[in-house]
Amino acid sequence: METEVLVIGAGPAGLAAAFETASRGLDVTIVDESTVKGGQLCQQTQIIRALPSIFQPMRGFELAKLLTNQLEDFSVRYLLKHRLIGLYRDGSVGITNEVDVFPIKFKKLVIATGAAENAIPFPKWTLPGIITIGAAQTLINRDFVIPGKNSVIVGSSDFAMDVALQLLDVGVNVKAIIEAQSDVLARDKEKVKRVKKSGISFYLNSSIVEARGKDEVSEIDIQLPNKRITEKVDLVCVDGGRSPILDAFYQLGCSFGYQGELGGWIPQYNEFFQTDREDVFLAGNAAGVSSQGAVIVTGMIAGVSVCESLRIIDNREAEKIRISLWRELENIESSLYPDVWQARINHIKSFKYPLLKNQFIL
Amino acid sequence: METNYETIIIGGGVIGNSIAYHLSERYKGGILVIDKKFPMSGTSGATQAWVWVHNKTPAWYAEFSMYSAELYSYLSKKIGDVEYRRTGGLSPFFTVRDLEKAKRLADSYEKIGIKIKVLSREEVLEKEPFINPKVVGATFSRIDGNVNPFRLIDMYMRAAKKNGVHYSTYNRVIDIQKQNGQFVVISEKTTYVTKNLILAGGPWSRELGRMVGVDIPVNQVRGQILVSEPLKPFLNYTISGLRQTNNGEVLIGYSMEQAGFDRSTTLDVIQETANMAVHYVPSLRKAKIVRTFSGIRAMPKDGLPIIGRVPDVENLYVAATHSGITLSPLIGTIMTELIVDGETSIPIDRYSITRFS
Amino acid sequence: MHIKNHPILGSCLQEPVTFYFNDQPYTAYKQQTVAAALIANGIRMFGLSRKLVQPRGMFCARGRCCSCYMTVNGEDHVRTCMIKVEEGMRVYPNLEDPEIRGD
Amino acid sequence: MEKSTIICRCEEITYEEIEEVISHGARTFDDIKRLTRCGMGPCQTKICMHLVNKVIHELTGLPFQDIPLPRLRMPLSPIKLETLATNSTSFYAVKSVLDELELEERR
Repeated sequence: METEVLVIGAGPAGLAAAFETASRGLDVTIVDESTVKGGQLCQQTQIIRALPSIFQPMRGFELAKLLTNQLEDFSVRYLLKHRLIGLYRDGSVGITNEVDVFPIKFKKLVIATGAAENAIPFPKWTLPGIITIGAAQTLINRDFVIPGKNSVIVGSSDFAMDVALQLLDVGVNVKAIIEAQSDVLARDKEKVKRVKKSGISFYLNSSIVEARGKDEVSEIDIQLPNKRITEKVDLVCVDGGRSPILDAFYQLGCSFGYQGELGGWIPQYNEFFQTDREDVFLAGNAAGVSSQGAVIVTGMIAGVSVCESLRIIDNREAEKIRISLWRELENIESSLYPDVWQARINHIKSFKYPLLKNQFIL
Repeated sequence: METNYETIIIGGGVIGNSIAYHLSERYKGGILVIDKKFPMSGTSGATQAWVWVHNKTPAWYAEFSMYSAELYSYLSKKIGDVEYRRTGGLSPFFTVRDLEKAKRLADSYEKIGIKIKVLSREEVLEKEPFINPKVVGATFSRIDGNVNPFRLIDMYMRAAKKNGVHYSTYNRVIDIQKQNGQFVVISEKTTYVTKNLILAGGPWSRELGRMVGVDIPVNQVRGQILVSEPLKPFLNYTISGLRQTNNGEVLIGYSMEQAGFDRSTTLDVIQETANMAVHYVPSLRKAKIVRTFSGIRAMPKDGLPIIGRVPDVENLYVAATHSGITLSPLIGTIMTELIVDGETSIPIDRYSITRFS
Repeated sequence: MHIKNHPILGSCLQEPVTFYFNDQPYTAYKQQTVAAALIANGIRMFGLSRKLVQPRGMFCARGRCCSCYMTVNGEDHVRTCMIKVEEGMRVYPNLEDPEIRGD
Repeated sequence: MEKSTIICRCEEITYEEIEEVISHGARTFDDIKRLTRCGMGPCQTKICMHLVNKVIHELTGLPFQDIPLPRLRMPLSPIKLETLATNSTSFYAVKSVLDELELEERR
């Protein structure tokens, strides 16, 4: 199979990149392992406010629908329930639907594989009932399943605040949010206030000592600053932050750098969201973990850059659009997450100085 | 930090570690192993780790391999469990033409006293019921087996360390000079001085040789391997092309490519290897592959080991070979004899580097 | 428990299906994954770990951790968080290494 | 960290086991992997990568940017062998023992 633009990942960044390219007449193929378009937005029921100026504030799943719908009129081929597994010698990528493996030749590749949640280990964290915070949200908002009756959340990011409220809304008792740091990590103070008001306790400077249970978790010991307590729970949601998913970049031989604020190791890329393999672009959380609005803008920048590299738009036009998109990115990102924005700038400056390269050369 | 040594071994792969360990049995102290990364990060950690005699030619090389295989059971007793299993080796074939070749192989081995049996289709299927029933026959050798390469090297290292061997890892050797009858080894971290120097650089042997002005004609060959999820034990033998580990995974692969030091995997070869697997063992079809990897093998120009003294450079030794896992116990033993006693219990003239000049 | 009336999304449950876990019938809804369908029915232990033989269940819900491995319609080691539940599906826990299957 | 805490869920490798091989000289995820099996299971380091790097960081003092990623490999997630296979039986890079024998004889 051949395509002009191959996008890996049908989340907000991939869809945005697809729109920029397909709407300018390019033939686009989108690959996603899931059965639906929209990626992690599909189960976001909270209202997302920090969005590119063309969008009104809306709920995550509505945004997913909008990003999908705007592609309807263009030449976009979806390969859902497909995933990338590797590379052929001639440079085409290997895609599978779990029945066959087939090559796709592309002119430009946009990798938008998103981020994955990190775990927080403690004794017996492998027990059933101990799941990631994202898994909990998926269960309630996508699968319409109550994951447990009595829960705690370990970790206190903005995302944890959203999910805490959503768990309460479907009738799960959230006993506490446990945070090892001395402060709540969430930046959206309004939201934190709402969580506090809802009656959920915040245990700061605290951590889980041990989970117990026979076939599944039934209680946990929590070390508070001054004492140790035991809580009866059947659900523990772990919020260990997120990190970019790098497998595809690694296979393609892209170089990497390290930016803790962007989630750790990330591919090297320049202001075009182009990696050091000139035919490989990237977008979204894979380029550094950020907010949904920022993720969409990065997809737009990558898409515009792809069009430019395929001479669909000229350099001046592309540069003009890119400058305004970068301004949008700065607005969205630096308002709530100035450190993320700063890390992104630093990362782009370090484009020519990767920390990890030639990963397959012995 | 100590910088003066009696013997320095460059290369912490299976050969370097075996030499270090065997040497440390004879004299304590004064031995250093230097590795540019960490043992197992190169060739020795990317292998199916067969202990394999079966199709080694010429016959005298097969004999040499056999001696090494024989040392394995004894080695496990000394350094600990390395998961060595003498399963027997089985090489299935699927054409009548190969049957003739198999018979010739068996004949030539008989002369040196290695027994290779040519099995009929029925005998193959009795020994290994999951082999493709379309099999025509197989060659079979009782002495073949496999080992866990990670355990092997870990155990060599631990035993060597216990005997006082020093290790310097993540320390690339930059240059080697000969001064006042001693070797000066300049590495990233520091400069060492040693009386004896052993080059055990595997695929990097050429590069190391250059530092002492010696041409060590070793090339690189890439092999790609598939790893399945652990399955209940179902394979009884080490089959040329695939084997089941103690832990249950099936390692699959028998590919050879010229790719220099590029250890990437390619779907072309991975899929070809998958084809081989389902051709050999059709009921593996549903098993899941969790990983692939690629190993860069050291391949001396003529395929045979390069072992022994380097003429004209006093106290310089080289040990570079393909099939390092199979040969490590023997090469460690022989090199120790050569360094400590000045002679070896079995002749190694044929493996001398002088054959290339 | 299934969420019949979601506070924001409303009544979204699609067509009900009957599936079997350890040969016992359970009800789930078409859009649910096998893992979610089991959790809705109070089944959270999906298998046992290989070495320490400890209970395991869904963890990441993203097809990454393989903690939700089960045997589905005769196929071993299926990531149950990644496939949809179907009418008549037969699901068994992942209790030991798969056996090779002659075919 | 409590020594018995599992770091690698798949292979059930504990903090203590990782600590031991770090004391033995292991410095990267891949060193630890080869010595302990950590990361060799079905998830192929997807869950434990960050946990292990954190342990390396804490025990050795190495900054995170000096602790490289583990080598990530195809097929990225488990795949059935029959999916990979194409049912062709002509081989180019893949050899058999008797193929090799031919090479020897030619030489």
